[in-house]
Amino acid sequence: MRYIPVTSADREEMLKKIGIHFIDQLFDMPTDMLTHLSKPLNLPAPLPEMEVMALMEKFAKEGEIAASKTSFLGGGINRHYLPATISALISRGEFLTAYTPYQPEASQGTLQALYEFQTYIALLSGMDVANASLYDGATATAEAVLMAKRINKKGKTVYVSCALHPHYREVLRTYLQDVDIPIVELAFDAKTGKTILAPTMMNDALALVVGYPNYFGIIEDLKEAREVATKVGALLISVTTEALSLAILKPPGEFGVDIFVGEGQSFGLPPSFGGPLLGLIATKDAYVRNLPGRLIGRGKDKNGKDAFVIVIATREQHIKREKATSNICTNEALCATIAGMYLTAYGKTGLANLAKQNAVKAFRLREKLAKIPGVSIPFSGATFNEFVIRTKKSGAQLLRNLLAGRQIFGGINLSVHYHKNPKDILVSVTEMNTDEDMDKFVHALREILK
Amino acid sequence: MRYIPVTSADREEMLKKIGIHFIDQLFDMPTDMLTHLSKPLNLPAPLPEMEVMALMEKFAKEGEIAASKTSFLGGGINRHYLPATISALISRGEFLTAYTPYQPEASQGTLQALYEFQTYIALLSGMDVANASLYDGATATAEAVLMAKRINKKGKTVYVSCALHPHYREVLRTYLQDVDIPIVELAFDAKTGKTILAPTMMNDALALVVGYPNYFGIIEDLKEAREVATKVGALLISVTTEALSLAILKPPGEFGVDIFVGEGQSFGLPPSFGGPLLGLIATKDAYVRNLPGRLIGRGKDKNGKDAFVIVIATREQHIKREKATSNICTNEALCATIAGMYLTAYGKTGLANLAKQNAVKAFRLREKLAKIPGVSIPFSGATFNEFVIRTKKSGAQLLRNLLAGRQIFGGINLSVHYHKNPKDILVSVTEMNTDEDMDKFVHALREILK
Amino acid sequence: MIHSDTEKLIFEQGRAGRTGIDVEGVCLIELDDALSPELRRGPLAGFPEVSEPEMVRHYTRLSQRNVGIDDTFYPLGSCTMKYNPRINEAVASMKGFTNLHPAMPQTETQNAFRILWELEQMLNEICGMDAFTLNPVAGAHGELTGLKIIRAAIRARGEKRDKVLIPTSAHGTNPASAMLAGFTPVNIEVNPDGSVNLEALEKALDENVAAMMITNPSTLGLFETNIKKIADMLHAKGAFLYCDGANLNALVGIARPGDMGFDVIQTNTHKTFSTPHGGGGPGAGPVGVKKELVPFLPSPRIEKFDKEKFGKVLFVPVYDKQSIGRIHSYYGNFLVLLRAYCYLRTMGARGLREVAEAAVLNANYLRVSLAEIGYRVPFNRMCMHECLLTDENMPSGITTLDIAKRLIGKGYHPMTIYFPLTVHGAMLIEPTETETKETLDEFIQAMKEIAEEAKANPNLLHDAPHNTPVQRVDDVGANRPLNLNLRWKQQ
Amino acid sequence: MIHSDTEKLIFEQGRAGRTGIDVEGVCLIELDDALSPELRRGPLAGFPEVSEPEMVRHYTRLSQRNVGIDDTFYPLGSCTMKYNPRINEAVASMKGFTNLHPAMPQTETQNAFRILWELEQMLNEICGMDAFTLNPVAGAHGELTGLKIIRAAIRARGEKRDKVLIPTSAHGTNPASAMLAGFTPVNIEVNPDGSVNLEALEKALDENVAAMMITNPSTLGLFETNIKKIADMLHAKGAFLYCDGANLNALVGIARPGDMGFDVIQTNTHKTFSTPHGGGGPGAGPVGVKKELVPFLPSPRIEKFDKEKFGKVLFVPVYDKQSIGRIHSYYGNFLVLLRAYCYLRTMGARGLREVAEAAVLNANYLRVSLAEIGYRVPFNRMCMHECLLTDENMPSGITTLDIAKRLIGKGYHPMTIYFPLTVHGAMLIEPTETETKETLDEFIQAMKEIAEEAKANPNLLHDAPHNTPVQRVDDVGANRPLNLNLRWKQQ
Ligand SMILES: Cc1ncc(COP(=O)(O)O)c(C=O)c1O
Ligand SMILES: Cc1ncc(COP(=O)(O)O)c(C=O)c1O
Repeated sequence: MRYIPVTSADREEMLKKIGIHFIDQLFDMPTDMLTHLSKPLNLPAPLPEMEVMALMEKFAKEGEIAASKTSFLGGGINRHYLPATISALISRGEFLTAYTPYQPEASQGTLQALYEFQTYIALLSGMDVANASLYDGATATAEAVLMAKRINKKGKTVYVSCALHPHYREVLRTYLQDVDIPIVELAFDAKTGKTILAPTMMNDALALVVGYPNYFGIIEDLKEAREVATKVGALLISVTTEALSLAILKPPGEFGVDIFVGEGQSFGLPPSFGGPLLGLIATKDAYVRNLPGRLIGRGKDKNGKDAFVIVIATREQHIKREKATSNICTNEALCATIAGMYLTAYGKTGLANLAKQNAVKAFRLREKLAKIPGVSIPFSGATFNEFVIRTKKSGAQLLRNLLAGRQIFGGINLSVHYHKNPKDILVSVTEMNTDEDMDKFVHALREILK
Repeated sequence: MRYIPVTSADREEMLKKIGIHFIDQLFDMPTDMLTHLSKPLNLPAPLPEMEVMALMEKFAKEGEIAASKTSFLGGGINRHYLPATISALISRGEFLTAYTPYQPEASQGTLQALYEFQTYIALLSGMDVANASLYDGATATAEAVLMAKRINKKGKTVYVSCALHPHYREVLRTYLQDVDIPIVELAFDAKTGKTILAPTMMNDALALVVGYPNYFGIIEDLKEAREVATKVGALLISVTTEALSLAILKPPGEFGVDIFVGEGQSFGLPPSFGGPLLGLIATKDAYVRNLPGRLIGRGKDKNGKDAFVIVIATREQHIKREKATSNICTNEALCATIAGMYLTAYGKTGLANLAKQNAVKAFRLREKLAKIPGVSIPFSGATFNEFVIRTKKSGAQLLRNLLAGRQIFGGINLSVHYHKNPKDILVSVTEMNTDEDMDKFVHALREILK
Repeated sequence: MIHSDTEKLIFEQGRAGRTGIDVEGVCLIELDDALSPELRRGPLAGFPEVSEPEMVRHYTRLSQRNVGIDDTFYPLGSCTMKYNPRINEAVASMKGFTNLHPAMPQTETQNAFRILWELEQMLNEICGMDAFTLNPVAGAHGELTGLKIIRAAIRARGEKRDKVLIPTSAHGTNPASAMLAGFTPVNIEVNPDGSVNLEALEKALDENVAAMMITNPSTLGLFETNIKKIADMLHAKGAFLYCDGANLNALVGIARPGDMGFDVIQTNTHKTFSTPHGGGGPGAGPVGVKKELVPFLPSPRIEKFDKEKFGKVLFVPVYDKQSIGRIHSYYGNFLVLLRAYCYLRTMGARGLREVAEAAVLNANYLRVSLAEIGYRVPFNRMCMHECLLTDENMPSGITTLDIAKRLIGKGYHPMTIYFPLTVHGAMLIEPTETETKETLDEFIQAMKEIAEEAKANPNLLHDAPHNTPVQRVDDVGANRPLNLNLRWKQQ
Repeated sequence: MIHSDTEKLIFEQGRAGRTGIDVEGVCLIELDDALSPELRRGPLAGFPEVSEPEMVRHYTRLSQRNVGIDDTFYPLGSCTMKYNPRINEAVASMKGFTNLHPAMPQTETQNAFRILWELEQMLNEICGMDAFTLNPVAGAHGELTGLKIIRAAIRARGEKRDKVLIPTSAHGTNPASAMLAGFTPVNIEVNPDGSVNLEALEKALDENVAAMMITNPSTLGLFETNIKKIADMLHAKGAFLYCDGANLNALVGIARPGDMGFDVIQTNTHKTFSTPHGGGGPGAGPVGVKKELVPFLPSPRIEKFDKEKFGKVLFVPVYDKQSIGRIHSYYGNFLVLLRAYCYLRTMGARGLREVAEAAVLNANYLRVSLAEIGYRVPFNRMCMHECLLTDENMPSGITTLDIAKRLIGKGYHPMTIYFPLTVHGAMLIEPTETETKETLDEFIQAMKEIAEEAKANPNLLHDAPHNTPVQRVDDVGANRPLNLNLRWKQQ
């Protein structure tokens, strides 16, 4: 086996040293458990590398075809261009094949990359401090609520915008199911697409959770949310599923958000059928000891030289066990490193320009679509690079028509999660969409709705 | 511009230091030559990375389609599987972005990799010593003849097998055109496909050049070639265009070949539309100072520790100028490094098994094709993984038929270079050809020739 | 190679006006129409402005300040730092996988579903379980998922058990996951060799116990010999037995947790199934369960609908009513699972068995050899995939930490230290099956030198490492509230 | 990071029975049928037997014993060590290019031909030439090709000139190529500043001169101010003017060799057009010519046949009767040319001009700054893309070699040393346009420290470098006939 260097000579010598004669003697367990001889595993026969490659290329064909179609899919998994530098750098074995940087002297590369990532997320979110990653935006949202509970001992119920990504709400429900934090969902305004904040109903609030932008692409009013949260004594948690929006929108920190969470996939990760992703979390200095997950600090070595090292590990499970702020151990470190690379590759003006380009492109398409007879823009709220259209057809039917004849993924059918809006489609526009793509979409929609 | 970090502030500061005011003052040349202002270059407008990527992906589509067809093309560019380890390792910047290892203390990686490559080629060819690469098999053949001339001062004419790769002969002709080494081409035996060696005609011979295997895939008789060469006082040069054959055939060194040359593309380089390739050359210890190109030696550093370093550079142009053994400077170092990786990845048994598999597969296909009415195997000589078939149709027509209806590249039409054999096709079979590929070929041929 | 000994933060590099990847600006008037200025932020203050060559050099240099399995022996116990095959990386970067969007209609992504479905079947077979969810993205995430499943099953039974028993030698994620799942973790004392103390278990076991979490092989690298008895004890009380499968590498192809009485198991692909650790992730933590628990698996699951009924095979994500619900935004870490799939297709049954055999062989070879040169091996029995040493035999003042740091100086990544917590000065050494005997012998030699240095020149150890980009890091200092520095700030 | 300080040869690693990439064995009886045993060799004696993890670790470690542009400043004069864009690497690894076989029918590979054809047009425009061949695979190969073209043209004229004039400051490949092309190279003395001595030229110029090869900017980094006069002198005698275009980076977008009177030029893609140097290759050396010489270009050339005539645009490789013939097995280094193509599509006219401007700016900044700290800059005029120093101002005993080796110890790759040969103790420093001012300033600082060390502690320089995998290498020793060791041999 090409991954296992033990030869029969090696085996003999080592068995001898150990003082036994047969490999099976190594397995110091009840023999009735050693099932390998009686019942060898029933797995597909091993394939040589060339055949694995051929098989996987065959499997990948379908996806290549799908990915070559014109796409306006978004909804939390965002299509962005990946600079060629990134894959060249991230595949370096020193990054790829290292593990948790518990030994700082042997891990300054990973540590510094993560410290830079923390800085980037803090700068983007306008918060004081960010951690070194969580699993994804959805679990980050759940972790944020649990964190809020640790901070806000008085609050009881978490109020969650119904316009928050439906999957995030589902994950939140799973996480909170057995931990005595009731969830109340807040409806959204059918005109603006923004969450309806009714402070009078929320006086047991532990935390208030809103999307920024929300699932409909609408930029929620964080100023109002802050006021309401303060009024009811709740912590304000904002959730960003399209991290690129942070490069153009007023940062959550500016509104006094207590905990910012988000999905960082936009920063250099391909859609990847939904994973790996990159959970973001950031907060105020005062709450830093309540943060879940890993934190990298800048300290000194014994000669006083700058050195990076894991800090406040006393929050983490390997030290605090059941009293830890979270159970997270393995996180998304490599994805965080990628995000750092991505943000560096774009830089100050590049990232801002990219976000602007997304906003303008989405705006253009929205304007064009709105002019098509039979299409309306149901929500008046401002958007970044995603928006909802409403047509006279069912969303499912319309998307089928767009795909079948015209090879267009027209967006996400909102009726799956919002049964009351069966004709709404969530359309995402990024720098990946050319003017021709958009014209094609407009043209197709016009035809279908004729 | 993302590759050029000079900002306008940088520029100002630097100009000031230099003591000038404008960039144009840097260009200390007659102003009438500074054409950039009057006649800016007429080039396509610059494209952002994303658009270059899209453009090149579009261009690459055609090739993907072509490459997805069943192929039996060989003829000096061989289709072999590339282990996934190689691209991961060779793309490391420390290998990729270094240059000629003139400074050994900063280049031990490149130097050791090339020293190992030299060893591999010596082991495979059975010669004493190999260099660190030449451009390709064709120019290596030309260099070998020039080298022979330096060694064999008495000889005059080079006798070249007509069954040597036609492009190699063309390159040889170009190289020798102005340097007073006449070329005489030796015919091949129409029955065996082997070169006809007639010592009586060759008494002014400087060197004898034969393929091993030759262009028809036939394994030439190097024993006889050695005897003839010795008899007429010529150096024997053998040329291998499918380097994998060295893993199964008796090595040229065993026959007493004086200079071995070859094309190393089989060792980890994709077909690449014919380049970059990897010129191999190896010889006897006695002739080492006549070798063209770079040689890496194992020496010591000042503490007596093993160290690798360029040696006998006194043959090279940068020291010996017009008296150098060749003009070569930049060579194919990265390709040689790849070849070393490839040979390491396969190793002793893997490489032998691979060669055996090629031989067996080719044999099977040859047998099957030979049974088809209307197909014959014109040459009786033994072959490795390439062989010639002769049909009742013109080669060109047959190949068109195979491609058009059946998406098969059936081989190379030999009539382009061998006008007397208009119905001959050179078929190459490697590990890349599955049993289904071969059955498809057999089936198609049977149909076309019905 | 040698570099100027610090690499500046990226925020301290670059200069105003430099640009990286080029993006055209937009027309400001149009921008104002698209997004009103009052919603927009100012410039990205603090962001670096660097050119592409600066970016490439920065990250190249950072990587050179790290070690990985690719460049050295990395026997980090409990982490299974095995070789990460490059074909898996090649496959995981195929556009036909990376560019799949999870919102594409299911008909467009059948192969992705097929791969997930087939992977599930293979994991079932390897672990002896009835079904797997692939959605958890790490071991701890799997633990949480597994415990939630148990909770749902107990709830479905109409019961209300809220205790989870956890041996004191367990990994920290176990009690933390139990808390997160809303259970009360109860520590169960272990015997000195890390095995569960049956009397302690007996005592703690009551009708309020939902489950016990056991790591098998244990975090001390030893097989839990009484596992079937423990399973029977728990099952008799209506509790579930949970397997922390982080150490599965010792068992693959040899024995199956499902056959030992485990009801739930989480596996760690980044350990057993060769997916890269990436400096701390991403991983994947598929969770397998026995039949009784299948309805509670998280949503979605991939089901295969057969030809007979649908004209063609169809893979469909399904949502079970009894499911604990969603635990990840989509299907988990697809690209990580894809690598695990390739690995299993490469290894087959026989290959996996060789994995466990070689992993255990290597660990025992180290155990015996290191004991021979004077290190204390607390348990004189065969270990599984890792062996445990302590610093007890060292001259006074020499600690496990010193040994670890000295190993760094000798070019190695150290073993896991001070874990498990139940063993004083623990050094947990997991060589994995992908290391050569030569490497093990060199490592033994290095450990021997260290033992000698510990006597002859203890300061060499206290000061270690010497030749690294930074020397012994002062983590106490870095943690002092006034020093705490978690991000760069603009001056 | 730090490793055991030697990396064994791959031949000294592994063990019998280990396998790398797996290939099934064959049936021996069938093998005997396929290829008779008497034609076959025995086992590959001496070949290593290593597993994949060993292979990956070996090459990872070797790479870590090297420096490249990616990790440090590499101001190797005459080599244009500029940043190698990663997008070009990504494109050059697209299967749609790498898997093209040159024997595929032309109709299947039109885009590959189109790329080559368009690249030719862009090179024509950049250099001011009428046609280019892309077939030469390196600068020296281009020189040979260019000289062969000249020879063919002269032959076609019915003349028989056999001298090629070459300034003594020229790169070694120039005289070597002239020899290889069957010419007699004649050395032309240069002025101290490396420019052609017009009197010497006058004297040497006769009807037997086929061509003169001039590097412009010269190998001293200075523009050949008299170039038009020289061109006129040669043309008046019926000789050709050849441009060694290795230094084209100083001119792109600013001035065109074709406009200066050059008849032939070779370019080095691995220098000017950012293709990686790969530890010494592969490169590409396209050769451009003026109209008169077009018929003699090597075969094949790619021609574009127009829509009007053929219904669609068609790119076809053609073979001219007057051509010097084939100089490479196929079309040259296609994947290298592809990278150059991407680079030019990325840069455009304005980008190229910025290249030259920044390259020359950086070089002059170094020139002035290094002169200021005491290094001798022999020519007090603006340099082009590289600046030349000598060791003349150094304390006695300190040589250019010492300075270079000390730079290695400080984390840099040194400049080119002892070239050109006409300048004693030459240090040729080419920063390229892709380096930052900060890097240049740090380099200046390092050079300043070295100048101080040279006075205070000369042994520090003689002994340098200190912190590299190997220290000062004894190349004299390695070259002694008895020591000569060009390969590993089985004991
Ligand atoms: C025994 C054990 N259990 C659980 C875990 C947690 O796994 P993960 O880090 O993937 O969350 C680990 C991780 O190191 C472990 O060693
Ligand atoms: C001035 C000059 N001419 C020619 C060459 C030869 O180019 P190549 O190495 O590509 O053959 C070089 C290479 O360094 C050079 O510097």
